Amino acid sequence: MHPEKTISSDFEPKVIAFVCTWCTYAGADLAGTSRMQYPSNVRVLKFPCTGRIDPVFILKAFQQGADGVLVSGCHPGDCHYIAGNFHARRRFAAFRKLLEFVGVDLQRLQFSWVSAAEGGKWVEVVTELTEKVRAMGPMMEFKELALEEQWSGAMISPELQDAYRQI
Amino acid sequence: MSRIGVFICHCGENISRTVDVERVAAHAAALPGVAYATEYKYMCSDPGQTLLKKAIREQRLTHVVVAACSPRMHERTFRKAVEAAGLNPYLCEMANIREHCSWVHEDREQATVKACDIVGMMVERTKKNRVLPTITVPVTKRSLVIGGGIAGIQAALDIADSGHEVVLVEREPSIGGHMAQLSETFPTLDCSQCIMTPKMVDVANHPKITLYTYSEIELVEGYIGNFQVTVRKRARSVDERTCTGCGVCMTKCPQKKIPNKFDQYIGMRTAIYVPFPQAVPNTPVIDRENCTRFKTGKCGVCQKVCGPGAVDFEQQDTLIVEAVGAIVVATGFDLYSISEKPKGSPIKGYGEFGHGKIPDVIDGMTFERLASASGPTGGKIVRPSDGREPKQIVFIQCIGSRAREKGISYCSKVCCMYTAKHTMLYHHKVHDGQAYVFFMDARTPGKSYDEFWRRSIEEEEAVYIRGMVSRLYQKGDKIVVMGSDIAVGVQVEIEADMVVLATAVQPQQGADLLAQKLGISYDKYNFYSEAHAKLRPVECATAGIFLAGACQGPKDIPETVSQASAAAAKVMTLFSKERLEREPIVARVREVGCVGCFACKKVCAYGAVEEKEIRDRQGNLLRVVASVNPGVCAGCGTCQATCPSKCVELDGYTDEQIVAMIEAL
Amino acid sequence: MQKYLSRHNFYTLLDTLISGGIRVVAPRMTAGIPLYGPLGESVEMVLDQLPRRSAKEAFFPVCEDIMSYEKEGQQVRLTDVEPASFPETVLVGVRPCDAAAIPVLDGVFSWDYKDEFFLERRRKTTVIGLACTSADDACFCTAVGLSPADTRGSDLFLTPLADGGYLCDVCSDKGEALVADTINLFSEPGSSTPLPLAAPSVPAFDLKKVKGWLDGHFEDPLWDGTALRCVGCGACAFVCPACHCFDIVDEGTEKSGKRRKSWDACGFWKFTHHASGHNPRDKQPKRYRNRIMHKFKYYDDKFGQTLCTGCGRCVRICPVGIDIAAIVTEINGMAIECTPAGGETRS
Amino acid sequence: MINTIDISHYGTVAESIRIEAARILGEGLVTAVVAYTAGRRAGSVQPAIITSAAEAERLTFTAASVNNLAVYLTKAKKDIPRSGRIGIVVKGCDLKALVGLMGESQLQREQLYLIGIPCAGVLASTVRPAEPLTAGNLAPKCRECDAQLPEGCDYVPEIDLPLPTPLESTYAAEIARLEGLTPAERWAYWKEQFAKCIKCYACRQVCPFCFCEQCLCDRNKPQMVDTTPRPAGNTAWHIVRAMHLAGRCAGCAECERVCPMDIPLNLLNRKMAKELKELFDYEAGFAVNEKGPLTMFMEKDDQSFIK
Repeated sequence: MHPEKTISSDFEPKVIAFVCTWCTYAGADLAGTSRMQYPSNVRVLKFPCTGRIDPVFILKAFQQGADGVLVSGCHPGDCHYIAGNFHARRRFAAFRKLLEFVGVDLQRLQFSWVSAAEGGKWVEVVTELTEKVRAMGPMMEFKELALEEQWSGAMISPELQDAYRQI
Repeated sequence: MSRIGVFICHCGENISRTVDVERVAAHAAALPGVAYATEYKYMCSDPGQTLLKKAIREQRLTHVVVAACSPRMHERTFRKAVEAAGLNPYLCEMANIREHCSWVHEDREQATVKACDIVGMMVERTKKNRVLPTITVPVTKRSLVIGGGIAGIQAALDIADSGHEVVLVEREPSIGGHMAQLSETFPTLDCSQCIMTPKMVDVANHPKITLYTYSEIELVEGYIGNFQVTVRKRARSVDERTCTGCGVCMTKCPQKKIPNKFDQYIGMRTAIYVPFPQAVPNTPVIDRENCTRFKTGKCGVCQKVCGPGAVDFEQQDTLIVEAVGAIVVATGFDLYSISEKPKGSPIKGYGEFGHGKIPDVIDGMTFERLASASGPTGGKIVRPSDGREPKQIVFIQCIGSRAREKGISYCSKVCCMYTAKHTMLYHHKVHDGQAYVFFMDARTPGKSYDEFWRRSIEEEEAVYIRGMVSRLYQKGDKIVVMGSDIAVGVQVEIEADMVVLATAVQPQQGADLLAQKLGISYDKYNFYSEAHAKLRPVECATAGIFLAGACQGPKDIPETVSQASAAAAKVMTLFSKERLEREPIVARVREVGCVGCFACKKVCAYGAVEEKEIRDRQGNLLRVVASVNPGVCAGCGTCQATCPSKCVELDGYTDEQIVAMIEAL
Repeated sequence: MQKYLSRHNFYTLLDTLISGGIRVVAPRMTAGIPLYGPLGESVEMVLDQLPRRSAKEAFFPVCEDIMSYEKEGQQVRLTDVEPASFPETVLVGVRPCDAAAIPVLDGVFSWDYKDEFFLERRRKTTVIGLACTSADDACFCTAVGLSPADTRGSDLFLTPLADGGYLCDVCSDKGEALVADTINLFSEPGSSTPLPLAAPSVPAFDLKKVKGWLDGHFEDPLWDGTALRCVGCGACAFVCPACHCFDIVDEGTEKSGKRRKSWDACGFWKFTHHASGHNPRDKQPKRYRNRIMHKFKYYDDKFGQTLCTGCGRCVRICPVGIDIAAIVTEINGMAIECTPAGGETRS
Repeated sequence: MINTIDISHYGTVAESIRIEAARILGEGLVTAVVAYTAGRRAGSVQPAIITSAAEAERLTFTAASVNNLAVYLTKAKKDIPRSGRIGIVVKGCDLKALVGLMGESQLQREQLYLIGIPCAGVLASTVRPAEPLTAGNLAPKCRECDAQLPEGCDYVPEIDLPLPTPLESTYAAEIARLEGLTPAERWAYWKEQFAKCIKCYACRQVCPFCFCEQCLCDRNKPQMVDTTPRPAGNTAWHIVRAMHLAGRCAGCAECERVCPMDIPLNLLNRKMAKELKELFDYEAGFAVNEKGPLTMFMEKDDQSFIK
């Protein structure tokens, strides 16, 4: 009916979620046991604690083609490991500023606290990020970068042109 | 080359309804390194597990991925099965295609694609899984019980009776908790204190129980089997060893008009006091906020009259460190104050019911004190305002409870029964009085409970009105209660002498703070969370910590006692072994690359990272590197994310495993 | 053969080539620094500065794919890179110190293994050299037997003239073919005089004697004395026109990826780190020694050439001021001092 | 107009270094002194590690004494023989790095004999070391220097430091300019800069805080960052490095100075320093901190970015 709508619905964003096992993973489990519905784009990676989440993983996720990344753990004070989420909070406060400075649109990187009791919030956060990223379109920056070569090593091959077309 | 087996569960139809499990199996079978992939109706069932074990042996599988429900549900199950088939349990992972997939997506195509991805991700991760040997740690066979109400008392007595030492910590000057405040108990109407006080005395006399009253938990360190708990023993100003409990100090204390918390502030006590005559220990405590000596420096009568010289104004708080192997949390409940909105609470108050403003609107616990033979009125039910016997009394149930719009959606569970009890106690004491009860519905599951409730109506002549009270106001010396009887569809107006509100049961104030010290989780109301709602209702997710009583959710006495005994049984099970096996998800340092910056040590909340000196054969110090104590490490992995050279690695969550998952997407 | 190429025609020549689908690579400003790179149009060319990286990357890229793999189930599919896909290239504005390094590299890349990636690019590239008119005190081409007007490695060689045009020497068949294709842009040499050539200040080395000294001084206090401060980066090797070590790594995921060849440097600790954990060049001075030995002894042993053209790039960029000209000058001095009339006997 | 910067006292400073180095080596107070000597090229200066009083006469200090010598005391530089106490010449910025290394258990104060330099600035680059120091070729870090006189050294030549000419911080201006761009424009800027990178790791090798014996990026199980000098791997490398230095970088700007491709690496470090100052009120200084801003936390830390 609306042509622009059909175009946007063609794009299924890839959303990667890094979550802690005690709160957000359990919250996502609760969303499941409560049979709540949310977009199927998200892929969840379980960590013991947000404290374990290395900023490199976020970078790696974008490099591997993620259009959006979610990092979620226990609310402050609720950390199963006392303070892992406090350390993570500082780490990511700094890291997101760095990513922003090199030109990553921070709309694609969401942080949240979702407790084991907040199945609804999990659904809300995942849905919101997925839809936001869907509207923004694919994250081209890292995908293009992956195909980019030093001029000296570049070739004009049909394979490469194919790859460019695909992204 | 790995030979991975992938087992996809239908979970009846829970998964297969939305996920094309055959397609997922075909997808898995085509993944590099997968030697075998199949699907089955119920993987967790006996035949399912047999199928798994058989495949491991026949297909010579090196790793296993079970695509089914959440690992929080069945990881243990499958790891045990894998172990039984001769593989290290940590070579088995679960792909969550139920909670995270089939239950949350309706579109079969999308859900199937996602399930394939999840399985692919877990296959790549599992390839990098290593054999992890089980770690064993010694068990300190002493336990800590926090809270000296009926839950804590029961747990402490059970554990102590099994021959293990117990440290019981109570915040108030006496153990006994709320049960000691009750007059009679449902459904038998036996006197609460008559059944409670002997248990309190047992605690005091038990050779295996160390009792700290007027004390709080300051700090909890360590882990299952090896906790170090610091207890702050607040200054009592009375030496417990020398005090004989004669009580002369209390009779001589000039400050006599201090509202007594134990009596819900309707009775008075002195500044040096025991909360109630049967207190255990029977050692008074000086309430320094109200004591003239502490306020002005003058007085000191109690010290003068104390024969044994037990009163000590200079006494300080002391910190005692206790080593224990298990902790039972039994901090109980508090009643929701409807007059004042607790600070910072999302719960809205019930100011419209006049509690706190109209003196004769009281809560259920205050009624208990009025009805109690040892209470401030000696068991006479009278109005707090003028001491007159109320002839018309209205009980209103579900105040705070089951009112989502007020912030609490749960049922407080005990109010229906205690209100029925209150009508009986009232009727027994005020023969010409009339009790009315406003109720939404009566919840009376429990042995002899419904019979008890019916008795209050049929024999004790309480009038039950199904409906909610809309308004309540003082008119002269009466309280006008306006409500609706929805059963007959009429407005009801009662001129009452007294109103008793069955207010919601809430966790103790500060329950969240204690949880943070213990490292246990709690829900949005601050009730402590059990590890599993059905199958592990006594354990916390944090190993070695168990729950008893209303700190976990509203409970009546029989339930509380049952759970306390269950918690005690769990502790005894833990203590039945010399060493304890623990999950080997711990950090390890690669000493070769460690540059000794100790960033890991700085971020470790458990003090698990130590400095280790590396020396050559002549004993010369070569370098100092980090080293993780696997007994103390809790496995959060914050150290690894912080280590600049990634020379500390968390087993089970290595960079290789995580990167493999990211790259699989 | 010598021709005259006016400044205007020089630029026209390049634009003609570009529009004809030839890749024209020349120094151009790239994010603030001069680097060789393909020109979009001739005006992008910058000839008054020595590019930060040498011209070797036109033949030996910073990084190139050599193979790709894809896994499907238990199957692995390999795809080779086809050197035929390399573009025809004209490399312009190459100073003698860069151009001379190219035939030197032919030695190693067409030795026991014929590196088709290097050789195919070499076949497809025409080099237009440019005489050098400015030197700083890091330059020492004359010390290693070259000159600012050396035509080695060039197919055409331009000498800047006072009128802004160039004297064009045709040095090879490839050069001749290029001139023939665009002959209307060239004319006969006129009267304009060449600009004065650069004059590097480092006195010439006796390369034979330097090699002779190196032959006998694998162990020498010189190495610790000069290279203990080396921080072990690869900057010197990477900017060098003659250094040609490379690393081959597979990059990708479990499912697909590429095998890539990229520049490596003997200054890196990892360069000779064995899988066993042993490292034969376990200390930085040993690694620096290898750099000198390779340039002035080993390469000579094998290919009869010196692996240094005196461009001075490593001297300028070394983070800790290690100066190869100073070190070889020192060796040269010691070599002359300690060499008896009959020459040192080798053991 | 080119403002010449007054560094007339550097001659006296150099002489003081020679005397002090000879004294401490002669008296056996230290086993080695890390300092600067002249190089072959006119005006060039290079790091030197001397172990005898006789060698002290070679030492110098000029506007080309740019190196942060602290790097020679780190564990990554295994080849520097280290026994007993070591003397080291430090400018204020270099001292901040040493202080950071002490906070990270890499050095102990009592192992060091610090010869502090009253510093009026150094050159931005050593490509032309003989150039007179001016506002134009002054190292950008010197424009915003708050540490001209190092504190807490064992020896500082007594000199009346000429008053510094107030100069605008070029880093702050450039950071502000970049912050004003759209994410896409910033990405384009850094993409062009990082594309130049050839992975020579000069930035890492001169950095006092890249003291890891095994760099994360040299590991291949897993390959966290692609090692090849392609735009993708380069970008990842510089992001990871900036993150690893966040809260640790003391601002010596050596990474930027030594980059043969002129990638403005210190912009990343300055940006992170600015953010950490705003977020956690942290700044590199002369006092040894037990914990850095990213190895500690406060319960009240900002979490406005977390949903």
